[in-house]
Amino acid sequence: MSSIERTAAGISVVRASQVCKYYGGFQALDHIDLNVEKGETIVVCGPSGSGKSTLIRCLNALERHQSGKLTVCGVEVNDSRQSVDAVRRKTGMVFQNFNLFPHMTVIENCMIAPMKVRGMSRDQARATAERFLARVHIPEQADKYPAQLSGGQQQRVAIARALSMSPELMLFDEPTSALDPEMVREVLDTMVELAKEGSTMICVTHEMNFARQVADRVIFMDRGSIVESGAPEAFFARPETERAREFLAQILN
Amino acid sequence: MSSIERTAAGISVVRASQVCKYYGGFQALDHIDLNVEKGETIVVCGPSGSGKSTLIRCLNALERHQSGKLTVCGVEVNDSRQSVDAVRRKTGMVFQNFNLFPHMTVIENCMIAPMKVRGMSRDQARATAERFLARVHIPEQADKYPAQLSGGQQQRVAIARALSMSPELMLFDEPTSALDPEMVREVLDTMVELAKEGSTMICVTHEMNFARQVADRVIFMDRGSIVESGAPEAFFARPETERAREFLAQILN
Amino acid sequence: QQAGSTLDTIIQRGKIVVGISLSTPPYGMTDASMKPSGFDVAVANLIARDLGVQLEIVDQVSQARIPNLTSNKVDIVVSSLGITAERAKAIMYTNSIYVDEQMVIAPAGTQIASLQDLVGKRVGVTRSTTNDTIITEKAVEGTNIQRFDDDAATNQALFSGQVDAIVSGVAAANAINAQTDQFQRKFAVRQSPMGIGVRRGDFDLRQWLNTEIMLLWNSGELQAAQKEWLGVVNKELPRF
Amino acid sequence: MNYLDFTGVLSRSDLLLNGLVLTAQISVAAMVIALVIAVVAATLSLNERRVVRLPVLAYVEVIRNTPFIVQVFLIYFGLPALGLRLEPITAAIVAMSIYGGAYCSEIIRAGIQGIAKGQIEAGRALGMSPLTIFRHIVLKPAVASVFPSLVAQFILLLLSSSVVSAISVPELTGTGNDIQGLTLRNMEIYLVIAVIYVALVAILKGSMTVLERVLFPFKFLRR
Amino acid sequence: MFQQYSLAHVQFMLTGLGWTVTLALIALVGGSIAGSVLTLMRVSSNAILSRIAQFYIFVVQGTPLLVTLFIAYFGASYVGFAVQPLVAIAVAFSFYAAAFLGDIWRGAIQSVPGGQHEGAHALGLSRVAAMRYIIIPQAIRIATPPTVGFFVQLIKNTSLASVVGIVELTRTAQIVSNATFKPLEVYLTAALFYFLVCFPITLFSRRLEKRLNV
Ligand SMILES: Nc1ncnc2c1ncn2[C@@H]1O[C@H](COP(=O)(O)OP(=O)(O)OP(=O)(O)O)[C@@H](O)[C@H]1O
Ligand SMILES: Nc1ncnc2c1ncn2[C@@H]1O[C@H](COP(=O)(O)OP(=O)(O)OP(=O)(O)O)[C@@H](O)[C@H]1O
Ligand SMILES: [Mg+2]
Ligand SMILES: [Mg+2]
Repeated sequence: MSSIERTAAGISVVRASQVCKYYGGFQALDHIDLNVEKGETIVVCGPSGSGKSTLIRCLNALERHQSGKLTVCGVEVNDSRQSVDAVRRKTGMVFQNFNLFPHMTVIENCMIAPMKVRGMSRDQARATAERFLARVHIPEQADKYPAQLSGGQQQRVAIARALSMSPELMLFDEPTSALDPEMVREVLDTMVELAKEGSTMICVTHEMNFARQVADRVIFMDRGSIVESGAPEAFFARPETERAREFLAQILN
Repeated sequence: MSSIERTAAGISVVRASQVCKYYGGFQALDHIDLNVEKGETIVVCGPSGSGKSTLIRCLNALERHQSGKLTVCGVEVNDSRQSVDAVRRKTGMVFQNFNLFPHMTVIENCMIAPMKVRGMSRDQARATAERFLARVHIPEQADKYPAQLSGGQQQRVAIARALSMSPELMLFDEPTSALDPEMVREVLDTMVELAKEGSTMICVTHEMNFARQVADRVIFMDRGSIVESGAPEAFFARPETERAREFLAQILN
Repeated sequence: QQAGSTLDTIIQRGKIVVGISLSTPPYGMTDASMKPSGFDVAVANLIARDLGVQLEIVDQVSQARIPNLTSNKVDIVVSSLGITAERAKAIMYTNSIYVDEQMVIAPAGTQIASLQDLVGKRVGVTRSTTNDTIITEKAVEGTNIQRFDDDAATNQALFSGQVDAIVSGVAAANAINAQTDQFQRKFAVRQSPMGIGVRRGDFDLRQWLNTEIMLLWNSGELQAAQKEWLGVVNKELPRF
Repeated sequence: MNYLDFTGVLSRSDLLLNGLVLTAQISVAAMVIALVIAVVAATLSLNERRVVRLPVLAYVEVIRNTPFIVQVFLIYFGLPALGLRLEPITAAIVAMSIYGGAYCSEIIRAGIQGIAKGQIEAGRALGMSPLTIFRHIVLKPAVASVFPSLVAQFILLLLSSSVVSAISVPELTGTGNDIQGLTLRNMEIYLVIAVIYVALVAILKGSMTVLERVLFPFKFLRR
Repeated sequence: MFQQYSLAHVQFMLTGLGWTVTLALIALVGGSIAGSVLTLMRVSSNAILSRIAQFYIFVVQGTPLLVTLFIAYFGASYVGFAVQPLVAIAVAFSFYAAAFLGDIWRGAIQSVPGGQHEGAHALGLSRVAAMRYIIIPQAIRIATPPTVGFFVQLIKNTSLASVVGIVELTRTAQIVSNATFKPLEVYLTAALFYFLVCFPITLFSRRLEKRLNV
């Protein structure tokens, strides 16, 4: 946690200032400014192609921004190997398609990174993994393979896997949109618990009930920019921009 | 339409009585009774694996039921070639994954069945196809290949393709669940138009707003049986069974 | 089976089909313009001339010589075909047209004078040839015989040092000496007469061929062919 | 001779058995080495740098576009010119390994390329190094997904061993040819050999099916 | 009597190359016809036909081509046919190619997603029409690269026809090497010829594969 205390204004986990990201000539992120404090839960929404995934992926250096300054968990994100390694070790990510490793059992999925990245012993890693599987309420699935689980269970394993590295920041990219409607709930419940326990989280999601329930802030993106940002009640009740209004009308039928 | 008038009680499009379907030892449909009148719009819902797809697929003889009696568009569904051919010619089906033919352009997709099944000339088939593409609001995409379209556009082509055979009954199996949230609307709008124009439709879907808007009846399935069936207002307001209540609670958050 | 004998068939169709291996110089090979040539080809030409028919040569690897004959692919085989009792169970031979000597050939510097000296050595030979039959039969226990598919491979094994010695005919030995003087003929293993192969039961064809061989010998044409292609002339040929 | 007589062939069944054992030995040895070559070559062929990639691609293309028999000759007869003299059996195994390695590397490369991008991203997001990702996340599923193609290639490798009799390896076909030279019963011997090869292939296929289940249980899961 | 390795030899080997390509083409055509039949048997709903095709493919793929050639070449006379060598070889190669093509094509047909069959049937297209207009056009795209790839194998494998008397490229190389005593040079030349014929086809098949994957 020492790294966080080093940042300028209190305990910022993310500080982005004027961050831009291009794919060839296409500008996917357009001068993004964003501050996330420790313990905050942020929901990011916006139309398809607006840059939500790109933003999330820049935060853990899966994509590299071209200009602007980005500090995540006290580490300035740049091209150096150390920076990238440090950022990834301090953030956990949950993908839309789970991306579990199909050739490993559930518990092996949760043990591999602690062992190979943190250098934990097999026993230590197993103990940690068991703890996090219990936290997402599927301790009994430890020895199954991902293919044997339902989508909702798989996504909870993915959450446990990310937690097993004790990240300071959790990133979620549409974690429920590949799920059957009945399974959405179990994953959201897990995320709500995490948020209430004080994890710092940034979630791309269209689940507006989730946003209402736990978000400290909702961020609305369009065409690579953050267009609106505010408390969920205010955002849902009185969106400031026309674009946000249109978007909410579509999403909420 | 003559075939329909031949059925006993007025203009029934579907009459299922005690229909059972097994996969090996597993019973996927358990004594299904169902009557659908001409012009009705039916929404089928229920948990995953409850037999919704199986029911739909039995209705156009993509699957064969083992016992019970099933009459669709005046044709008794049995193993005979004539029966299967007749049923499939009189029903149109829209799949979750579109199942467009990737090697044909949009308009060719809509022309192949009229030409090869109905024996229409190329020009006739093209004229019909153009009419239905206009009806689903994408006449300008006629010469593109499916891969060049968005998911929502693809699904609308699939609807036009099914309509091009002038079916007496349209079947939909979760037509919007493979779509991005913003594209759901355009497909649902098309379906609403169809329903309002008086098409007979059976739709498996979890879009409850669609059900509220146009369904004459909602059918709730669980473990191969039809557990509840009624007008949408009644079903949503006062589900009779515990299972339906649970299901609705999950679906509607 | 055709009506009448093979001899009748050959005369009626005006053509004789002869199996020859064209990768076994100097018996069968191709000349600078890639026409078939060699001792076997010369003999086949004489036979066709005296039968008054055209000659068609079918190229064949050494393992295929006898199967080609027994399965009616060819009328006769003139293909450096050594006479052995085992083979005579499958086909009939004419009187011999040449008597070869199987030589052991090895690098000039090595001390090899008898079969005993080959113990522990790698000896190359072409598979399914008379050379193979003879060395397999006569080799002393402990000789390491390595069988290659054709003479080119056998010779190449000797040149590249992959074997210590090879067993080969005189003519082939001449051919090696014509290329290089690094290799010597060490000793002869056995003499082996070669004949023309005929299908079992074709007695009149064999009789005609025996007559032809006698006539060619008397006219000196057979000796001339031996001289031209094999570099050796037999003093006499065994008859049976 | 227009009847089949197997006595001559069967009386030399000891020779055939030796040939069979040798065929099995050199084939299995070649499969193992080919697999190692293939993994290395496949990895290198995906390297970003051309200097690393090009020699590997050249190796693969030269081997895949020339007949095996020519490769065998070049190794057995050609290498001594460079001072490297291999025993026939060694030369055969080397030739088969190089040959099989080229084909298998293409298969494994396809397997690696078929790994979903999301898998690699998940590894990165967990902070793993590229090497760790390759070893633990990519390789095993890649091999698992192309295993059936690898088995098919192994079968072709087993069958290609029939060619090495040309450099005096007394494997099954070579032994068969020797017996053929002795008995002149070509039809019989080739029928017997064909049956033995088919049996060998069946055994190989069967054991690979078992091996697949043991090594890659996750491929056979039913929910 | 013994010749220097010369241009005449190379020309002679070029005629052998002609035979090599001819044989491969014959095998491709014959194999395609027989392979189509096998494919149909393999995907037919008749279990017996499918089994027979499967067994055929297993046996032919499980036997070295060399051995198959011998059996086809000499076997015909055992059952009373007198066939020309070229005919025997053409038949053997066609049988061999059929086993592989049948397998490749069955795989292609089966890898057309099941949804395509359902889409076709739901429109009322008959089994035959669904095959003809929906499945086979897609299967052909899938099957083209591996079929072209197999053709390269076929070209190389015609080298085995030398053992039954066809004077194709490898046999010309044997003949020349025995006349010149220069096996290395000669076989390298042959290898170069094979490479020059096969490599462009390989590249073409790669290009096809890439284009179809997009
Ligand atoms: N690797 C890439 N190369 C080129 N363009 C890309 C790449 N990744 C994303 N883009 C483009 O960048 C824009 C933003 O993409 P991004 O995935 O961040 O959108 P998103 O808001 O997550 O959308 P969705 O809701 O569909 O996931 C899109 O227009 C997309 O086409
Ligand atoms: N071809 C098949 N073979 C065996 N079992 C099958 C087959 N198709 C479906 N089933 C089983 O039949 C049951 C009903 O399946 P069905 O696809 O009709 O469910 P569903 O209600 O459409 O579910 P979902 O919402 O997931 O689409 C399930 O338990 C399924 O596993
Ligand atoms: Mg996204
Ligand atoms: Mg379903």
